[in-house]
Amino acid sequence: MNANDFKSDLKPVWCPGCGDFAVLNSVYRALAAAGCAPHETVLVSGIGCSSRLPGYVETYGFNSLHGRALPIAIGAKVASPRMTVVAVGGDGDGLAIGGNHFMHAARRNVDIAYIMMDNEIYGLTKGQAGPTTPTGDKTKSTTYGNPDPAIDPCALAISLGASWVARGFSGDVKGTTELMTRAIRHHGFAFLNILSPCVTWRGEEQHKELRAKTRAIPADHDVTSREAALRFTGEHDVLTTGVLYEVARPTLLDELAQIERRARGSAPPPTRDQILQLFQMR
Amino acid sequence: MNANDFKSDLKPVWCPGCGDFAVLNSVYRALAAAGCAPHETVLVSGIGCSSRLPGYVETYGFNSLHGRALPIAIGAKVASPRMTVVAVGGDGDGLAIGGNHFMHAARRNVDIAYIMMDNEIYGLTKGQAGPTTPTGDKTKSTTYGNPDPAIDPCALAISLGASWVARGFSGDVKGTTELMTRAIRHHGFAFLNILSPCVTWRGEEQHKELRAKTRAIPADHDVTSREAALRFTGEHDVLTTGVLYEVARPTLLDELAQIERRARGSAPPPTRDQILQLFQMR
Amino acid sequence: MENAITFSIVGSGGDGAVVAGDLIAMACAARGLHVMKTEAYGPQIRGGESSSTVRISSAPLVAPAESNDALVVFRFADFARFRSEMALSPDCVVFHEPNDPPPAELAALRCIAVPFGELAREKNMVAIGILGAMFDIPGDEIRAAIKKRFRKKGETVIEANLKAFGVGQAFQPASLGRRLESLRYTGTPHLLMSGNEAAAFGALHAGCTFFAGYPITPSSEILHFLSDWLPRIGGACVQTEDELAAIGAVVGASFAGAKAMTATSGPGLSLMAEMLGLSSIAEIPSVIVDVQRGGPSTGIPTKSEQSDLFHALYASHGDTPRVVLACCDVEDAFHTTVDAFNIAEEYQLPVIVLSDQLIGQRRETVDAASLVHDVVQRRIALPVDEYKRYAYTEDGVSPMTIPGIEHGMYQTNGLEHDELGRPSSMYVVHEQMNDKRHRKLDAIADRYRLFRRFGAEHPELGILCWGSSAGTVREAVERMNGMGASVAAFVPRILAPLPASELQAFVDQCERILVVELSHAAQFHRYLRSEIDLPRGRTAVLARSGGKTLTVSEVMAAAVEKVMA
Amino acid sequence: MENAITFSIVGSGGDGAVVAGDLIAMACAARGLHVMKTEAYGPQIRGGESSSTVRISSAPLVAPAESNDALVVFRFADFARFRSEMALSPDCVVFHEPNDPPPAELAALRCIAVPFGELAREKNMVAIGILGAMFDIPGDEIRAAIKKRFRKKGETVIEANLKAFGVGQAFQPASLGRRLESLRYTGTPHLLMSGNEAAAFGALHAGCTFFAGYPITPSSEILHFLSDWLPRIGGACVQTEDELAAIGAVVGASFAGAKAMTATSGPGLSLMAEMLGLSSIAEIPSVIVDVQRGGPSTGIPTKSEQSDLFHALYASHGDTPRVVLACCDVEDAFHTTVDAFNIAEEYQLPVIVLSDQLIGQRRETVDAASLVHDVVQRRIALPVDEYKRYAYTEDGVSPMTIPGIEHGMYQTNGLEHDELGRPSSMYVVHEQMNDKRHRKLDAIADRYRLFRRFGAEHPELGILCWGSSAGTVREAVERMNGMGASVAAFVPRILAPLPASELQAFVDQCERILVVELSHAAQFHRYLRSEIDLPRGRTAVLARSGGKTLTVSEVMAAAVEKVMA
Ligand SMILES: Cc1ncc(C[n+]2csc(CCOP(=O)(O)OP(=O)(O)O)c2C)c(N)n1
Ligand SMILES: Cc1ncc(C[n+]2csc(CCOP(=O)(O)OP(=O)(O)O)c2C)c(N)n1
Ligand code: SF4
Ligand code: SF4
Ligand SMILES: [Mg+2]
Ligand SMILES: [Mg+2]
Repeated sequence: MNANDFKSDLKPVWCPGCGDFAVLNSVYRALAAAGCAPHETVLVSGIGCSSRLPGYVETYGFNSLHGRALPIAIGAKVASPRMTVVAVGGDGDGLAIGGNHFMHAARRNVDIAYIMMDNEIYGLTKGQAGPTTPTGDKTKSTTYGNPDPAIDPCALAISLGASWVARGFSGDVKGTTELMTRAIRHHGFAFLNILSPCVTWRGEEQHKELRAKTRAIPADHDVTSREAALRFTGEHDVLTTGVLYEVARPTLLDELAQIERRARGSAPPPTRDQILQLFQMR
Repeated sequence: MNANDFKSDLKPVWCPGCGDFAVLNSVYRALAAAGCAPHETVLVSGIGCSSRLPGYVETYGFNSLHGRALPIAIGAKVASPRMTVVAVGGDGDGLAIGGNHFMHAARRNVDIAYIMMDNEIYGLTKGQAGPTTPTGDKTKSTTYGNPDPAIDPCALAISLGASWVARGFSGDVKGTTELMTRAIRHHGFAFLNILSPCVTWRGEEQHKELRAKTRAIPADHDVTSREAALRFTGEHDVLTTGVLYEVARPTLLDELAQIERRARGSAPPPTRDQILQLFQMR
Repeated sequence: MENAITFSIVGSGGDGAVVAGDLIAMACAARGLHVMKTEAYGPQIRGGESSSTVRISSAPLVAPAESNDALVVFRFADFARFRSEMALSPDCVVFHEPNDPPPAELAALRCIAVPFGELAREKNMVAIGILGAMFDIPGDEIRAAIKKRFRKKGETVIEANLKAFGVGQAFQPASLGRRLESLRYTGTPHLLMSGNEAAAFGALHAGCTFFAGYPITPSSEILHFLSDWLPRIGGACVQTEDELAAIGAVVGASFAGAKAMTATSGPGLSLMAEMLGLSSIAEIPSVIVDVQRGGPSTGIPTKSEQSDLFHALYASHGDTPRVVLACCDVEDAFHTTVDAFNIAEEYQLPVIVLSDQLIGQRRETVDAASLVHDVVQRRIALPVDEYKRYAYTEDGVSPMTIPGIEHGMYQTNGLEHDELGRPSSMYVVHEQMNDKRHRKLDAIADRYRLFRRFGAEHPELGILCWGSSAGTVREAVERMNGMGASVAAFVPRILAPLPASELQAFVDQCERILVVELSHAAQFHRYLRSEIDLPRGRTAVLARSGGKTLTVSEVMAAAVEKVMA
Repeated sequence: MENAITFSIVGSGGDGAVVAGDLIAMACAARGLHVMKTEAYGPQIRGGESSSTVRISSAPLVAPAESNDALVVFRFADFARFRSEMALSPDCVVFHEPNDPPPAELAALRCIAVPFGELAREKNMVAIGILGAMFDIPGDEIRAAIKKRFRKKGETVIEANLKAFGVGQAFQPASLGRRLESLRYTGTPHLLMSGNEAAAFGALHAGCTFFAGYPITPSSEILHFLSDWLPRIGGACVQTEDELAAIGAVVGASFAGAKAMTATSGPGLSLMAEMLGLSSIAEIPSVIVDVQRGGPSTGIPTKSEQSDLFHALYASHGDTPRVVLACCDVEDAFHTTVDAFNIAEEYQLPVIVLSDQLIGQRRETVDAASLVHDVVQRRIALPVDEYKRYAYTEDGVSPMTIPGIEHGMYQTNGLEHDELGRPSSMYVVHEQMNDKRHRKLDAIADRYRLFRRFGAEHPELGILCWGSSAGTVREAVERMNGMGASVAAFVPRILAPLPASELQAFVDQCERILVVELSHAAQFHRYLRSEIDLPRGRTAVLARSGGKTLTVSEVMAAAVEKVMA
């Protein structure tokens, strides 16, 4: 399989110049690089510009409800562990309406990669503030400036217990592809925040600003150190890309497998009559 | 006003020995100590054993929906800033179904105190695992042991941006009352996690264990240090109570007031015709 | 029900009233008698007043108890709490503590003082000793039940309880009521199970391998049961952070090929409204069991009502086809759940099963042999060259693949889409897809004509009801017909799509119609009006709030007052 | 509509088709003409095809355009996208680029090649120059509109656009269609506003001081407007993390005494189902505007449909009284929103306003003088000694206090509760409280008989419809009656509680009934059946999916085919 094998023949509806095109490109390459078989790969998204992505990828795909990509992805993964399950979506989708699922998916270390295309705005609904929009920004829904502090999605993911957290910039296709490949291969919940500019509602400047601020993570960064990772997410003038955090801990599937072992041991599955015995009074 | 003035004549439905009785006691004392007027105080809760609390307090009270105490409390506070608004509820209410509101209330630094009665279980629904239930525990819904890691609510609150975070133990009425008083007086989102044992579903041991583990926070703890605070929430063998974290930053009401100033300056509110001018084509 | 007896045991937390009822029910089930057992609690989380009511018969039971033949009261202060929801027959015998005299209103009944507390610490055992002797329930079965029940508590506890039971048996107040010879019946032992257990077992029977849920009264026992059993059969049971995630995970699991279910009560069902629409438009099977309780909002979590009907039928914005089934009793909870999976899998849409607290949490004897039901498998599309996931077909059902199948890849979504699953905002596509999705309902209506009809063949009065009201209505119909009336009832077990032609035929056959339901807003009646023609001026409605069990005499009174008059 | 003209401008992103339509609409509104303007877009987020359709008349307009008198196409590839949703009159004039010849199917029309791109970079200005000249729309008004619209872009831009407009005006293709003398009408200038703006302004008018919302197409303009204006009047506008929080904050704010509202579309309304029940049982006023779009699920976000009716009427488990209103046009969106606040505040319950994309996002001329409406204030209880928040009253409305009032303290909750608000699980309390809460609906039905009736006084054919279909039906009725038929229509503006007696009287008056709605499942028809008696065998239904605007000829055809035949 190479990257091209993952291209569907549907034409993206994105605005010319949207950062999501580059992300899509990385998705093609990363799926190939990670050795995924298209028919054993499931892409799940919510609703938003970015959430249109699964439609452009030749795998099983599910463009679901605003904010609900993660529960659906988790259900799919638990039901069919053999599949590679990747959830994708926007900052609003994942951090506003979908925030609770993000929190619990990270905590449970669910075996999926979650790719957030962060444009610091609600793109599809035409430019309202989202959880990553900088404080003070004037948007359609914050006429006098955004009153809320912006979330750093990576800091949040680390705090919530994600076992792999990285930041990328869509303008850097090669770097993003590498990160995505590692995210897909990670054993557990891998969160990849990709800054992906919205040319329409944040203008050309966002792209330039981001490009100017980005720098690669120092090679000597200790990825197992939460504090070290949080130092990068706390930076203001630069934007460090790369793997910020990576630890190994049991995943949801590990735990469920253990539960199954405890429940059944090496016994065959119970028969109907064995279950009904529970209700027998004699 | 003294503590007794806050007692309503409704008899609690809690099980004999439930930790929430002591919390209720602290609520009476703290409201008095903080100088709240009953008719200018609003208690909002979700659903759960603990969420029954507002009914036993002689203030305005709202025992609302499972998980929705915070949005309702925020609406009440923004609409009527003069009121003291306190949200209360259980660990399931606030961290499972209500997790997203917790996240955003903390981020926005909403001007309310939020008291979580944490019994590490779903009490009202008769003993299922919740987000603070220790991994491995067997409960009604985790027959073979809880697969999920427990959340430390204080660590979470700090990560999410709460400006005041403390931990108490219901067995220590005096300490809890003090913390609660400070929470109510805090300018911004004050989160108080109170370990409040559930004798019915966690047994008498929980109470004893907690009592044995609790110790007061060292007097020299730097409350403005996030890292120092997170060290306490990371402890396993002891349970440090007291104010873990406290910083000053603009609250939602501060921001909204600033928006109003920007919007209006010193001008009188616009008249109907001034608004309609927007639609006039000449 | 001539050969039936009913008694209640009422006490405070610690008195063991509920355990006492359990033991007798277990003993009777073991002996092949038919039992129906309900419980009631005060508002206290634990340790408040509780009551246990057991109805026993040698013939199958269809409805919960109407009135008590015997009553054990450990404290009349507790009894007062349940008084309005508990009827006593004129020859009811009341047992009570000597120092707690019965209230004046019970003066007309035979009241017998028993020093329960003095006789043994296990006063509930004393009570069943007395009741067992009074109604001639085989002592060896009760003893076996005690041993089974306290197995985990160890020998000393068992011994103490057996002893107290013996004391009760020996305590023979003079000339105690009737002995029902028939209760000594020894047929095949029955299973004793609750409606929630029956639904959960139904899920296993249907091949469910994935359950996601969030606890809520009175449905949580389904979660508990499946948390125990699904891992043993290689399935997975996940407790999610909320109901939005639960139904989301179900849709995800089903998309990935698993038969998947969630269970909840009203508040949870309300939260699932949006995902219902996704399951419908993306045509992904899902099964949702709603064990109804008193509403609206948090309402009365521990009591039964039939008021989630509207939400089940109509919730979710847009034109959203879904199937709604309703079970009538414990055994039916099994069958209905299997039907739900069959329909969901075959027609690729959401299926809601409406149960309620009365069915979900009561215990009934069930015949193991009746717990069989054909199981339908999802039609998996063979990989074809030009695979169209949403191909227009006659019955609206398109070939479905599941992840892992080569050449079966497709994109699905909640946006309107064309036959390939690609988003489309064109009117023509929307109209055709709406049509395709709704055609499935016609096909289902055709195939699944699920209803019960009982009573006279050419009835004068026809009663329409659904769900847990069916048993009580059935008993009322039988009694009225026994008294010479000509009554029949029609009970749809599939509410959407309604078996409209059969229902209309039944209605047209009757002179008068009585609609019976536990919804203040008369949801069932209003729904019926929208789907069939009820005779104007000749239709009466018995619709009241839940929170109190529907009784046979209530139905009979309505039949007489509202209809016959 | 004799004196009406309609034209569309179609192009790609950057062509400025939508701006062109805006400018003409602005000019006409300024001159006191009546305008209705709609837009349509392709699936592209930006830069895809777009079209703008403007209908202009000297008499009030009730419905969007039926067919075009003129058409400007910058690229026929774009036009093809809208073809199926756009009708052209037989004498329609088509303007196009010389090097982009019209498709064969337009051969019969007069097609005029205009080198738009060559004439000016601002080719949309050239287009309105031509159209303005063709239909004799006053040039000075258009120039004023250009200046207003590009104010913020600076002088150079304004100059360039004015110049291009002049070029268009000067470009006079020989003998161009009719000139409508009446379009030179100079009456009082009208306001030009969208339905969403009208609803938002209605909220301000009603005294709303709190808005919480989450963006969603096609309702977001309400959020945008209130984010701008609420802070200026000392109110607050909060964008929440989701719709669960939005409606929660509204209930909290209302509890605290504010008039509070949220606005959303179908998916958001689905998420609000549970909180609807809380607002109902806790009896806390709330106003929810639902600007409907194509469903189910995410459906077709940018197009109109009338399929959220069921959800609005029935969502939320339990017996949950709520009020549902529907607006018929832009001005009506104002009135309906004020009515919603009045009812919510006076009767302490949730009120849903159903608007839709067609109303919410189209621009219409509105008379400023008509934007007045009486405003009702909440009845605040005087502090009394024994304050009962939920006292049983005749009309079900109990005295309400708000935090801050001394001696007015009370506890509220979503559990069933007694008159003091204390939780109760007793049947008698539940029944009485259900009754109290539902009595409010009777009182509202009595007071708010909101409906429109137009057409013949003694009609042969009666049409029933609601919401945005009303305008089209009205025009159809007028045309049919003009042709000698005897048709009338009844349009409830309050859908729950329905003005049933008036509706029944109307139905009984008509020989035949036609129900018209944009819902594939015929939700309105099914709802009507459940509430009133429709004549069996003499009722026809025109129910189809949304996604395409209902047209006058469609209604007329249905009247002839389905009814008259
Ligand atoms: C329940 C629900 N609420 C709101 C919406 C409207 N909506 C669609 S996308 C979106 C947010 C888009 O922002 P983001 O997730 O950041 O994605 P982006 O478009 O920026 O890629 C919203 C609010 C919806 N579809 N469903
Ligand atoms: C939407 C919804 N889902 C589920 C429930 C059932 N429910 C009531 S309380 C509760 C959890 C109780 O746990 P917690 O919040 O920790 O409070 P506690 O009883 O332990 O004090 C649940 C799941 C509900 N009322 N509403
Ligand atoms: S609106 Fe922004 S995020 Fe959406 S497609 Fe356009 S550029 Fe991309
Ligand atoms: S169940 Fe537990 S939390 Fe609930 S009242 Fe009883 S002891 Fe307290
Ligand atoms: Mg975004
Ligand atoms: Mg708890």
